[in-house]
Amino acid sequence: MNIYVKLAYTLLGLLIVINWGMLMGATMRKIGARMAGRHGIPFHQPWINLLKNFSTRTTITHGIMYYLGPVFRLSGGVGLFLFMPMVFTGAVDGPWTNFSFEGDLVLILYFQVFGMLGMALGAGEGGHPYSAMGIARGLAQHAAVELPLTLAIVSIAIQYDTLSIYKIVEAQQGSILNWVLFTNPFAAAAIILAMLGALGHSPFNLVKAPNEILIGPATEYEGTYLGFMMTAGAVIHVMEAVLFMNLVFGGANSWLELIVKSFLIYFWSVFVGMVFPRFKIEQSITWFFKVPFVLGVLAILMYSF
Amino acid sequence: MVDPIHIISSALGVAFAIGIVGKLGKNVTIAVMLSTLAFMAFISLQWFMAFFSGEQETTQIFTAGFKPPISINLQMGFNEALFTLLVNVVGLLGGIYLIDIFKKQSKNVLTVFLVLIMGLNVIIMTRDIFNLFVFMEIVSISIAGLVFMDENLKSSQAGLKYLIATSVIAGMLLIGIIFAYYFTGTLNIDDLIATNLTTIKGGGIVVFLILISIILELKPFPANGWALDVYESSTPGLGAIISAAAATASFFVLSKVMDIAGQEWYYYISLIGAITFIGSNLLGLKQDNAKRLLGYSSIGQLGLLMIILGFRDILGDQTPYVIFGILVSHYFAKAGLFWLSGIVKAQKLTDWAVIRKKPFFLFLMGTFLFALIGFPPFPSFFAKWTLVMELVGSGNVTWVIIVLFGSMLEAVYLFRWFGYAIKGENEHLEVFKIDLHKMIPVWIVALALYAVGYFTAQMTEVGATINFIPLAFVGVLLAIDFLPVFVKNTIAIAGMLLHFYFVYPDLDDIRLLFEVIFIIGGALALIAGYAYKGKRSGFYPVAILMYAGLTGIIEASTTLEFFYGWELMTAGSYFLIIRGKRSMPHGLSYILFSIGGAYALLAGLGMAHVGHTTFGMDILNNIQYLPVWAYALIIIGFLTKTAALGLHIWLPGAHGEAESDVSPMVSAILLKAGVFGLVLVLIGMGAENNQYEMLTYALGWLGALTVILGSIMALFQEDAKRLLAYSSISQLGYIVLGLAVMSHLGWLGAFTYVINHFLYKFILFMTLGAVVLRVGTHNMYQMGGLIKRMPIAFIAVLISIIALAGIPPLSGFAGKWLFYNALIAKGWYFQGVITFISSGIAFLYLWRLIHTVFLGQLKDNHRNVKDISIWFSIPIFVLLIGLLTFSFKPEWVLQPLGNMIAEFFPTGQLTWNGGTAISQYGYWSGSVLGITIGSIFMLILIWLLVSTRKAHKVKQFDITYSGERPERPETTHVAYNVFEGVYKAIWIATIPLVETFWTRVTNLLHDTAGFTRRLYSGDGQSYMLHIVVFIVITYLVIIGG
Amino acid sequence: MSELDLNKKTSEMLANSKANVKNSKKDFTRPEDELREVVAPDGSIIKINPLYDYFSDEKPKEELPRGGVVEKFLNWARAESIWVLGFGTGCGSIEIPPLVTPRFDMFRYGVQMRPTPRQSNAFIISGYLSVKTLKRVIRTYEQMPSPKYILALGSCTINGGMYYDSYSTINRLDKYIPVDVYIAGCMPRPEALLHGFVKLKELIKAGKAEKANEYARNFDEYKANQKKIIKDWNMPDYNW
Amino acid sequence: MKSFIEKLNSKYVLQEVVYQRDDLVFAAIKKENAIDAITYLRDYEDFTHLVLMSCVDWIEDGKYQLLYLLHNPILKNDIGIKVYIDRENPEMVSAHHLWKSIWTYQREMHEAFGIVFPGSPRLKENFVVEGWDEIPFMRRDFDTHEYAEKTYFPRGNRKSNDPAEYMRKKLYPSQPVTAKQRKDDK
Repeated sequence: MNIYVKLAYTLLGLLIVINWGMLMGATMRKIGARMAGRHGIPFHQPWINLLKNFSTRTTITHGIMYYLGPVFRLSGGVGLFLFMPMVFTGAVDGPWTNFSFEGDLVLILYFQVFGMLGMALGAGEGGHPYSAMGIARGLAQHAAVELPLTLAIVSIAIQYDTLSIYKIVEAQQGSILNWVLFTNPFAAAAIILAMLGALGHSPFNLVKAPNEILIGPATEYEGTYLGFMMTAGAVIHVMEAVLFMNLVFGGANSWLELIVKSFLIYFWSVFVGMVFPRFKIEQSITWFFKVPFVLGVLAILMYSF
Repeated sequence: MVDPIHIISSALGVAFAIGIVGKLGKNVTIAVMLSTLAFMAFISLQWFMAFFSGEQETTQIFTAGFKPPISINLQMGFNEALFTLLVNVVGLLGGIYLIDIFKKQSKNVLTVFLVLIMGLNVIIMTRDIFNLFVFMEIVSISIAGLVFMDENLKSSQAGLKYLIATSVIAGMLLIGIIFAYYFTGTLNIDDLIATNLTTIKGGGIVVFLILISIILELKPFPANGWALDVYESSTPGLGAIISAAAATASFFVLSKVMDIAGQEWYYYISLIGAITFIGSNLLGLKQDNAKRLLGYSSIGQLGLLMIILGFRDILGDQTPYVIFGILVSHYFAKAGLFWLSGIVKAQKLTDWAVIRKKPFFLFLMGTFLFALIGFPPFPSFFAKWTLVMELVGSGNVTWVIIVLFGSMLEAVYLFRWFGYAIKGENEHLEVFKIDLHKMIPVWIVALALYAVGYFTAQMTEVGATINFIPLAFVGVLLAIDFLPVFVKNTIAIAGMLLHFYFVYPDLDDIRLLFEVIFIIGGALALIAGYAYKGKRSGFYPVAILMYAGLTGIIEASTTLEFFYGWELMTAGSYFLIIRGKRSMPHGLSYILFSIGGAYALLAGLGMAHVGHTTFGMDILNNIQYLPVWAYALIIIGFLTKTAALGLHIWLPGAHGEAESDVSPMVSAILLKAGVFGLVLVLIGMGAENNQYEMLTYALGWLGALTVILGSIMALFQEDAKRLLAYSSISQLGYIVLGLAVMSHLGWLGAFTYVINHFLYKFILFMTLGAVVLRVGTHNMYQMGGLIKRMPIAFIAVLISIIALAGIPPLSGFAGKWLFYNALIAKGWYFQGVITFISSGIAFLYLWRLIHTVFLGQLKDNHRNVKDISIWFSIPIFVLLIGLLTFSFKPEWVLQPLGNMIAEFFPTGQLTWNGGTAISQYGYWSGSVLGITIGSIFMLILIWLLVSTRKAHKVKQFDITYSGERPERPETTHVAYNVFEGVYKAIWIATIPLVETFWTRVTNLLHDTAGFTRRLYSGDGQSYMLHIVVFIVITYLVIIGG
Repeated sequence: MSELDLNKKTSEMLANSKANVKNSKKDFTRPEDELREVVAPDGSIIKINPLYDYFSDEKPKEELPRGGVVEKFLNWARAESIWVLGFGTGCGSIEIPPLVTPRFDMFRYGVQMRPTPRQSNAFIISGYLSVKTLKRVIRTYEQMPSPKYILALGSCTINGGMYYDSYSTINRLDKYIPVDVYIAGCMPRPEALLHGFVKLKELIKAGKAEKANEYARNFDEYKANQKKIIKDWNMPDYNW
Repeated sequence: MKSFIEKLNSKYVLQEVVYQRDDLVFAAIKKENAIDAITYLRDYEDFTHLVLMSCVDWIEDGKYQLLYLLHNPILKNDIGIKVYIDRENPEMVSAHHLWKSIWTYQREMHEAFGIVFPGSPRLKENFVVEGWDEIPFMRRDFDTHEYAEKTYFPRGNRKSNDPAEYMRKKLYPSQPVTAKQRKDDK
């Protein structure tokens, strides 16, 4: 495919992902509000918030890393999008596969950290103690989440003998029974539980922990910086959901399917979050060491013999 | 040629004449005596040279003109010439040393001294057993007399005990001689040998009596309390004579008389030797008195020599070489150390810190200690090598273990002593005085050690000049130590680059890679040395010593050369590490683990040598004797250097407490020596050999566990350099795991890690070291906000931690990607998961490093600190450029590496399509990654810069603080115990099991030593009882049993 | 800034704080705010002025609206996205929590709570305001990014209310910080507060809620008033 | 209780003994004996709990009255020890060694009345007001209205109304006031 055409598709895809991410966020809040018996925010509230944040008149800076924080974060999000095959069209070089090397899993897993790193460094330069606390919690939880997640991913990699997301999705085509959810239930269960931590809703929302440590890493960020971070947040939420969709739920053949599946995946974590209060960091870490870990080990044992 | 009888005659004559000459005044008397000793030494030397050149044959001297058995005959052969030379030289030097004491004492002391030396000569030369007895008595009495010379209660008691013990022993010997004469009718040793006493009925008891009394003269453990008190309480000059001359002569007597007994006795002599060697070295652990410690060491060395003597049939032609190497090292070193203890006048080991006030004496002490323990280039190194090779070759692995275990114990207390000397508190101690006459002997023996070492080396493959050029360079640097840093640094760097220029054309790819890391990396690390002011005394010789060892192991063509380089490197790095401010305990644990590892390596190489006639490095490819065990031993040897789990406890302290520019040397560079060794061994094991699958499997798990525990420990460190040190442990675990995979991808990953770890750990240690130099603390929580003051350091650290964490697009990712592909292909899934988790944890501690040091709140006292020194920045930025190039064009390095590895692992190669690496599981391209991420990053950055161009620059306390204001940076900076929550979750993984294990081991040894020490109650009766019990037990074992 | 300037600035600061002290009877400098010395790693001595060194002391500038359709559009966005700082200053703050309940539900107006002033654009002064709290309010208000709005809740903020003769609470809030919307009553019900939000939105949309600029314009006057009653002034003139 | 008070009276001279309830007695003790008595009550008579400490400004007598209210958790009764100290030169022996909680009370007394408790920790730190440079604000000779007028930009023309009267007039202006209502209002 021509590189320019591909670029155009990629930009279009990015636009869809950003907007879908914001809409998804708004919808989740709306659902939360309805569960509490409220009207809740209007669906277009995220765009207004973004606009307002970009239109603040005064702004501050703490230094060069404070600048780079949102930049790292957003390029982490966009990079994640670029390295992920979005919609499965049956061709390796299809229109929605971006620049993904067929979606190399190792690349994706390590690149997730890129955005986090930016956030961590930017918040650090801000000099606010709560930012640093939030980051410390966030990184620790990320490491804990990776335990069941990696176990499950390795199990899937053994199952299909590949580390390419594209090939994993390809292998799940045909019937709903070909999904990893049914062919490798232990891995799927481990991923579904690990997802809760990765998406960072209650009870695993100790990174931001609103009102406990102000708002965690973003405490010192305002205006345009915050706007960048919100955009990045929207992208990253969708991309996390898409990653799990590709791994476990058979990928997507069209944007509609992607939207529905990512919505349901995201909703799962919001649904759990509605019921459970926030964990402490040690509770969160040990939680991943229990059931999800055992499931992950079972998943590997199932496929390694 | 002067007749050897004149040794005796001149001594006797002068001894009698002293009565008359004494009237001419003390100085003249002393001069006469010393010239007599010199004359005696000259005679021995003359004979020795003659024998050495091979022109002379053994001669017999018949006293009184009759042939034996009627007369006493003396023999002068090669051995006799050598031993009399040793005795006379130490007599002469000891005489010079004792001049001031002689001046104070009456002239009779001179007579006694002369008689002592003369007696030693006779017992070496005589072939008559009764004559032997007589002169042994003379020696004992004169020693006791000289001990009494020191007029204090302790030495008088010691002398008395000595006298009683030796009389008991002499009595036994006399009875034995009487029986021998009764049975055989001759007193001539040669005749006795010919008679074959053991076959005669009752002959066994005769042999037993004679041998046991001579063995008792060698002070076997535990019947040696009488001798130890002498060592402890007599003057050091006399201690040197007893330890070097008397013991040497007694040993020769044993070797001479042993032939009477026949072969069945050899085993028992070795056994007694082994018990003595282990026992006295064990007791040495508990000593805090320098002279008594030297006494234990002397006895231990005699035990080792007895072991060797017992094996002289097996060693065959090598026996003289081995005995010579060990004996001569012991002889020179022990004499030198006793003399040093007389100069330094420190009784307690801790007081030896005073020696540091005169650095040259420290050098002497180091020389003697390293010679005792058996480091190259000293003779004992070559002797131990040959001994182990021969013992393993004959299947006596147990004995190898005994020898190495005893040597290990000896190394423990000697290095602890050395540690006190180098790093102990010495403010309260007064500087010692130096007398010229005391200096000369010490000087001479130290020089002689080097000379004999070179001479010994000439008899082996190491003798080639190439192995001595780096050492000569070390010597040159030692000689110009008084010059300022700038000059020495330039010379050192130039020397290393020159060496590289000459060496590199001959190296194959793997060796070239490591040579670049060692030598070019080392030269880069030395650039930082320009930042230091003053002389930096002693740094350059030891640094170059380490590099000499490193290049030695690269260029080694034989296992001996390899081991030679390995030991040089160990010694050099030990000195480098111990230069740090608080590094004494860590230096000790480093050198002990290194020696332990080296002994494992030695044993393994010995096993590898079995069945081969040469020592070429290719014997590693085909080990015939217990190959799995041999490989395991060699691998353990290398793993001590890569600090694998269980053998890692030396590393954090050693790297963390080392000087700022030493840390990168010992971390980024030195650790690769172990990796290089592993590479060689694993190549030798071969890719397709199923025999070793269990070994590589275990190695793989060891690597994986090292990875995870290293990173968990790094998580909870407060000290920046210790954090990096634990991180190094973890990274080396990756390399070990990658190598253990034994596939193309695994090795490629491991080599990528080798390069990466060199690059980023070098940068990190260098930068943090430079920061530490500026801010004056290692503790991360005492730093903070330094990005404002040190942007250059920050950039360096930022880039290297991104690489270390394996975040794309930097080069760490290449290593991780190869790694997981390799592990999944191999089917090592859980190891893969473990390493993946560990990289998540790595990100945690790296964030902490960069956050607590560079971000957050700037501390008040760091407001005016400058950025890191330019000299530190140069190597950092050179390597940063390297890191970025490697990141964006990995194919430039990985493709040649792949070709190189394909030689050993032809299957499962990584294929390349331009810049894209393709494995069976996926593909990836460094440059595309770089361009993609870079361009997005720049786009967003420009956008943000434009939209916030009017941003107001605020200061550090302009933060939202719930309506309040922060009071101090210290209370606002999140830095101490950051991962408390994580600790609560995973504290179980931080229990220091390994450290507890090693502590238990050392405690067990110490407790055993402490318990055994109760034997030595200090009173003469119990010492006599020991002797009797020893005799009875030996009798029961040998004859009765 | 050169060292000379720095020294000059420091001495000015000191003179100012001395002048404050001269007017009052007591010296209110806390021990932790006094000049102190620390030893740098190289042994030199660094003088620290805790009142000056850690803070940026620039004054705020007016950021005038650009006007036109774009500004109107942005004003609409600002009005529809009011992020309120979660800082209850007095008794009136008990009226804020009901707003998030189903009965009142402020979210439907685009109003939500934010825990940090950096991300809020509205600040409710709820009820009486003691001098002690005023200091915190000023700090927080100044840290909010412009444009920012203040809703004064309850009579006390208008004229002191029932605390008009208290020695420790202020009477008229708008003497110290500019107020956009007053919500009278003691206490006003949550409905009144919601009405206040609606009123604020109208003002913003009409482009009349530019009190942040007014604060910058009359900065000296406001500061004089603030400093008159906050006698232990231990922060920079403007908190960034 | 009575017998106990008599016992206490024999030890320390009690004045103005008031039996407020069965389980509550007030008594005044001289300043010199007060802390002694309180220590005795705490250590020997089980009055281990300090309920509160307060101060009353008897400006007419020129005295401050300090009240230490102690509670006996075993017998469930209370005793209030009153101590009169000079108003011009207010100083009282500190009791900070008896209860930590009394630190705060004494800080409050110091800030609000200017009473000095020598040796009491953190006594001079701010308690409720910051930067106060008038006479202590709880003294009865401090006119808080005048101070507020002087300091806080009062809004002029302030009128105060009786809320009940005002609302009645506003809501039912035509309805005359009945006699019963007037009586109720009184």
